[in-house]
Amino acid sequence: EENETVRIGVVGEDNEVWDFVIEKLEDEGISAKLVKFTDYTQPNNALAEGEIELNSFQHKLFLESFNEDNGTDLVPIADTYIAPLGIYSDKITSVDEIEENDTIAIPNDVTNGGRALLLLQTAGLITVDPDTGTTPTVNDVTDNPLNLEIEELDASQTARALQDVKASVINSGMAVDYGFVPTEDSVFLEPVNDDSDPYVNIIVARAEDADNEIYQKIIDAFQAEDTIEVLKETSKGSSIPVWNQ
Amino acid sequence: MSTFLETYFPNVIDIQGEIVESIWEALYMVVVTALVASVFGILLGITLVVTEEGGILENRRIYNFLERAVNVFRSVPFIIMLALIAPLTRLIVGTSIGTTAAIVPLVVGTVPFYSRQIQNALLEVDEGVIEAAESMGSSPIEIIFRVYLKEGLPSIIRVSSVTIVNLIGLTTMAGAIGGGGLGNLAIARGYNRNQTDVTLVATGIILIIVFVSQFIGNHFVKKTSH
Amino acid sequence: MSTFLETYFPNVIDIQGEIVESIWEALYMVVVTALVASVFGILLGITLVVTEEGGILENRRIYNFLERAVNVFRSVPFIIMLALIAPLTRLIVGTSIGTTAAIVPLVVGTVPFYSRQIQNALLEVDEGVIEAAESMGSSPIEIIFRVYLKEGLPSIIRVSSVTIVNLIGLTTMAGAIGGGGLGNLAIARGYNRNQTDVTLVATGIILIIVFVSQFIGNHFVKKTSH
Amino acid sequence: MIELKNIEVTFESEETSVQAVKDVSLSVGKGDIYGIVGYSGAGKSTLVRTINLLQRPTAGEVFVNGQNLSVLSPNKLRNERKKIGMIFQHFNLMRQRTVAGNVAYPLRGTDLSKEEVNAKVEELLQLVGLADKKEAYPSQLSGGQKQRVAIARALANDPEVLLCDEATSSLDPKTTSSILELLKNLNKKLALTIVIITHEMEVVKEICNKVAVMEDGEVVEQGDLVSVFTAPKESLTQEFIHTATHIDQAAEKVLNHPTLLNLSKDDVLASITYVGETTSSPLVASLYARFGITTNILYGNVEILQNTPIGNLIVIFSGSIERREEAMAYLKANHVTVKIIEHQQEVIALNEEEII
Amino acid sequence: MIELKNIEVTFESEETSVQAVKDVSLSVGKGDIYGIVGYSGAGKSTLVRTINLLQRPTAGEVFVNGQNLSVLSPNKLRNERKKIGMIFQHFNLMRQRTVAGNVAYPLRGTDLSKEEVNAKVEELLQLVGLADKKEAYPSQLSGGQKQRVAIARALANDPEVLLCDEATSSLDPKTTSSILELLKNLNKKLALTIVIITHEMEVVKEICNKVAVMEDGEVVEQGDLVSVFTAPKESLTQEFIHTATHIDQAAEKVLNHPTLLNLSKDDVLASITYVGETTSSPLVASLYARFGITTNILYGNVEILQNTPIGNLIVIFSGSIERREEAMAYLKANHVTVKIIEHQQEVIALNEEEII
Ligand SMILES: Nc1ncnc2c1ncn2[C@@H]1O[C@H](COP(=O)(O)OP(=O)(O)OP(=O)(O)O)[C@@H](O)[C@H]1O
Ligand SMILES: Nc1ncnc2c1ncn2[C@@H]1O[C@H](COP(=O)(O)OP(=O)(O)OP(=O)(O)O)[C@@H](O)[C@H]1O
Ligand SMILES: [Mg+2]
Ligand SMILES: [Mg+2]
Repeated sequence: EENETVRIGVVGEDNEVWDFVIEKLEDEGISAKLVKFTDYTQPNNALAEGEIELNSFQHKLFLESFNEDNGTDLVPIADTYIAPLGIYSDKITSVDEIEENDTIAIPNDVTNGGRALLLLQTAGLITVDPDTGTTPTVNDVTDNPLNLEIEELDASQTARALQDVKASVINSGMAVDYGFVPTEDSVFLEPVNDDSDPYVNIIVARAEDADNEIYQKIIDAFQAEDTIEVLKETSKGSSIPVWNQ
Repeated sequence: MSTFLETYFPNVIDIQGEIVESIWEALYMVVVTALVASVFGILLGITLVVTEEGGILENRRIYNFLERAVNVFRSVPFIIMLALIAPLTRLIVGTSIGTTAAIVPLVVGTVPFYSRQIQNALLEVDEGVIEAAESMGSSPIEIIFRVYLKEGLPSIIRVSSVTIVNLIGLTTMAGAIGGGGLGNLAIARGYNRNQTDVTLVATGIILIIVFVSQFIGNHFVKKTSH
Repeated sequence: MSTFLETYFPNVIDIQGEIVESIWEALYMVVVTALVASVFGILLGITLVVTEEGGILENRRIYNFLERAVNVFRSVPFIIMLALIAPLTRLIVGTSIGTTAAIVPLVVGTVPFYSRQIQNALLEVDEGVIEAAESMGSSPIEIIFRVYLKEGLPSIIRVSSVTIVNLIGLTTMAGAIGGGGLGNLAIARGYNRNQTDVTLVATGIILIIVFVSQFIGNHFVKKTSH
Repeated sequence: MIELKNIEVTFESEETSVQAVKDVSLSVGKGDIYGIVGYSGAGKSTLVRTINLLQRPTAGEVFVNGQNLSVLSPNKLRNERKKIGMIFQHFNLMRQRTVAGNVAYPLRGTDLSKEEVNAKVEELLQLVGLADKKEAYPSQLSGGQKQRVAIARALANDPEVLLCDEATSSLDPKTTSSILELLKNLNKKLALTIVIITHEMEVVKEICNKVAVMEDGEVVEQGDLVSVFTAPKESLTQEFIHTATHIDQAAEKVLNHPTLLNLSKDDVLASITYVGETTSSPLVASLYARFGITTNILYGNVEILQNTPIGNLIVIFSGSIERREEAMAYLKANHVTVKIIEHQQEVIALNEEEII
Repeated sequence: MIELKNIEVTFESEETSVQAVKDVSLSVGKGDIYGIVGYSGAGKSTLVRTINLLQRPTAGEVFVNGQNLSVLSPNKLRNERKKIGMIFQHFNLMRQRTVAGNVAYPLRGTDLSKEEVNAKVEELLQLVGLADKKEAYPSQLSGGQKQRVAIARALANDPEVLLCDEATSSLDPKTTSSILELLKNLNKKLALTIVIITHEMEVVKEICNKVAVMEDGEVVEQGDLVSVFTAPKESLTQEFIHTATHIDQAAEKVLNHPTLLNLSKDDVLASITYVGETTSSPLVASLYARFGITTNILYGNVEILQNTPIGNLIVIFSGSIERREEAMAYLKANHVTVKIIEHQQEVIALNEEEII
């Protein structure tokens, strides 16, 4: 098993960190490769079916609900980083400027959608039903004093739709790709604190493989100082490594 | 009944309103897009047929240009098309997001496909009949309306059925820009959240729409072929 | 030259290897899917034509069943189809992810569309010729191979061109299961990460593939229509 | 060989129902060349299409070679059909095959080798005069050439029965003759049974030994050629034969012809029909020899059907009324039918009654 | 009315090039009924299709009504085409229109009101005998019915010129006659110019006043009907006319006929052709009266072309050799052409030389 390539499922193409890690692993004689998905359901399915060995695309919360819904037993084996969501706008500089009947765009995928609503709640714009926990949908908005129109778009579209809305909730990765520096350009950035724990990104394996030695080496390679540099650089300082805390 | 629903369709019950809304969104997008795209698609398809080599208005330059344009538009992935034509969308409907805004890219995505289908359908119209019309002094416009569209009608209806089903598939992707609709419901609500009952119901309703349009199509094909 | 590239295509330079790989993936998926889907699509399309009312092997039950099956498969959003047939995919290629695995859902997504196109194409074959073949004692199998497929050849090629282009569009979605390919590159790498140069190059290459297949199609249509 | 029993064909559509063939029974013997004539729309094509069940009759039974085709399994029906060649009114050639490909169609899948097929195709194309068009596609052919390809195709696998629906309607007289010659030879050599729909009475006269006349879905008259032509029972048949021999038009033309206007008191216009051996005796000369009557033939059509000569003449008899009456009696005694054509200055009527 | 000048049509395809029409010049006057005959594949359809430029000639010019059609703008060309009705060899009906819809096609878009169009359609369908098929679609029609719809359609907008490509080839003799009658009436009443391709020599004889004979893309003979028919210059034309009058076949049949086998020493077989007024003098009777020769008509075909009677007979002259020779001389003096047909026991040859 030692010689086998470890397949790591990721979503999308912003994988500079992993590319860096895999290169490092090669020097240690560990062969790993990325399997890129565009859909958020497939990487967990593939992991559960044994078609990949690890995946790294989700936060704790997403994994939790996936396990719950599908009866799978996937476990986080390492924390990676937090990539805070942010509210961005080309019209306003503070959430106070959001007015009645404005339109706010949020991502429509599960990982980011609920989180965006909670972010809007944190920003004091709406209230969501606490019973829905960490994955509310627009239907769960219980109080919307400004009567905001919440428009769910593809994660890749929220940045592009800035022109058509008052503000958008944009993933940190996307925001960087669109030339924003999240820490500077966002109207409101998700605070990183104890409440952020559910949003900590993780590396996930099947429960029975949790103690696999090779995986441990991969984790070690990821959770290294030089990785932090790459992470900081590619995320313009917005992604916060969490393993060294 | 209600307990049956509660047991097997727990999520569906929660979002009944959303389902109804999605149906309207889907129908709205499909119907409006179909209407607009059919005008442009037929126009373009006919232009391709009449300007082709040996056509009644043979014109290499126009034909080559349009043929290539159709191919270009068919080559661009829909999601990229969405972004590319966002300025156009904004110009036409004032915004690039939402159900109405989705109609513009849907039209742009449907027209090239439909025009190819129309072209293929009209190419089957008997040349002898076109000649007969020419011999009677029919103008190109008359030949188009009174021969191509009339003689090709059953084929046109058939390819229109095919196109409508394709269009319904395309609306699924309109979810990316907040278009909503049933496909989006099936994926974003049902599939991504693993709410199988929602997926099932949404897909089922799509199926019904597909069946109804196919049925109407078949009916008219039968009525118009002699 | 290299500075021109560096200036205008900065990201493309970084991922040259990936682009080449995506081209292979795209071609691999398109070619293999086309081969497999054409067999099934033609089979299904012909079955629809011959079992239809008035067909040479008229059979209401089979026709209705297949017609509905085709509609059902065309109604299910592709991304859901991917998930639905994952067990089948695993059975066939041993895994449900990756380029090879993408071929199974691509085939399943293409066959219903293609069979409808084939059906429409073959319906235009002159009934008189079918009758002539029947009068010469041709068996249904002979009529299918020696009349429908031969007489319908130009139309079959035309609808195949249309289908290939659709299939190229569909491969874009194969990215969901790690299929890769150019469409995925254009979207995931270029579009989502706002690397316009990558989008441009990837879409450009798709365009070239589309043009080449259309060109080949047109060439054969010309060669085979008399 | 072919037995049609009480065949009915009704085409039903939403609004209308057309009874194209009504209770037709026909029997064609082996080696017969059976002509079917009738007005356009009479149901000829529909009837012939029932013979190989391309058109399933609404009622009635079809026997070919003693087999009831309607009850055969599809497979057996196909085998029977292979023995029945058919030439379609609209040719039904395959557009995507060359002339040679079309003719070879029924030959492929038989025991013949590729070379044998080619040789056979070559021979057939030679027979119909299209050897030089072997590689042409139907769209590059003239109407008559298409028809000849259809003929060659129908003959390709040596059928026992040949159904021809207007098989020579697009051909010039010379080509028609050569095709008919071909069919006659096949009929003689191989006892090929032929059913031929045609509107060209020349064709019927030339090759048929039996003929059926259809009107409005029904066969109103049938029998062997000579008896139908010489003693047509139905008015339709008469009309048809007259139109075919152009006797009516001829009479009309003759009446309009200026030379007629100065008929003397002793001249009388008549049409004469005689059948069989009569023709051998020099009628006209005898009339002069015996009665001093001169006979001026204005229009004549003498033809030989199945070796029986049949004459139709329009003549002017000149002579005194008494001699003329003697002459008529003489003609009658010799089985010649004479009709006097009445005509006035301008108003002209063709007296249909037989005045001896 | 129609002037074709040095028309050439060449069909080019990858491998072959077919010269369908070669340097043809023709001139059709107003009110002419111009027949074009020739073998299948001679180029007739192609030639006629150049008249309304459906087929653009590879070289040459087309004048209709003094207009050079080749140089007209598309719009003007369309206006000219509206004055030229055309009946296609393959009908080219619109499948998705009813019979009435097909006939109404050229009328829509004219000044006529809907009622007028309907009335006109009704009238035309009445004329071609299809009033009861008004609502039928082409697929529900017989071959001849389709052809009649095509005729009605071509006549719908009162053309000045009518191009007919085998317009009666699928019609029975009776229907053909009535259609020809219709065309003749239109020709007389409205000076309709008609160009008619046909392989039915009957049709040519019946209505044409001029005729052109095509062979292999060329017009080998043209002129007015009577002169072409009575004095054909080209062997093709002769052959054609003979085949049409069935004189060759008749001779052959006659020779095979048993009654011939006992010709006496004093009998001789001959074919006689006479033109014009000759017919009025009672030839046969005179031969008996003057020379004691009895004449037995074995086959006869006397017809009237454009008011000129033309006779073709196959006869047996009986009488002593001297009297026969006198008789021949007498016939020759009366402008009657006589050919003696030589025949031996079994081996039979038709002597083509004119013996007096
Ligand atoms: N599109 C074409 N391509 C090549 N050859 C052609 C084409 N159309 C006609 N021909 C050839 O040109 C010649 C003349 O054809 P045309 O149809 O004019 O003959 P036609 O005299 O009308 O014969 P028919 O009496 O059989 O209708 C034929 O040899 C035919 O094969
Ligand atoms: N599919 C059909 N549906 C309805 N009526 C039809 C159909 N086919 C034929 N008919 C009608 O049946 C009658 C007989 O047609 P058929 O083709 O047998 O005539 P036909 O004797 O062959 O005439 P023609 O000499 O003109 O070819 C016609 O009146 C025709 O209109
Ligand atoms: Mg018929
Ligand atoms: Mg022709």
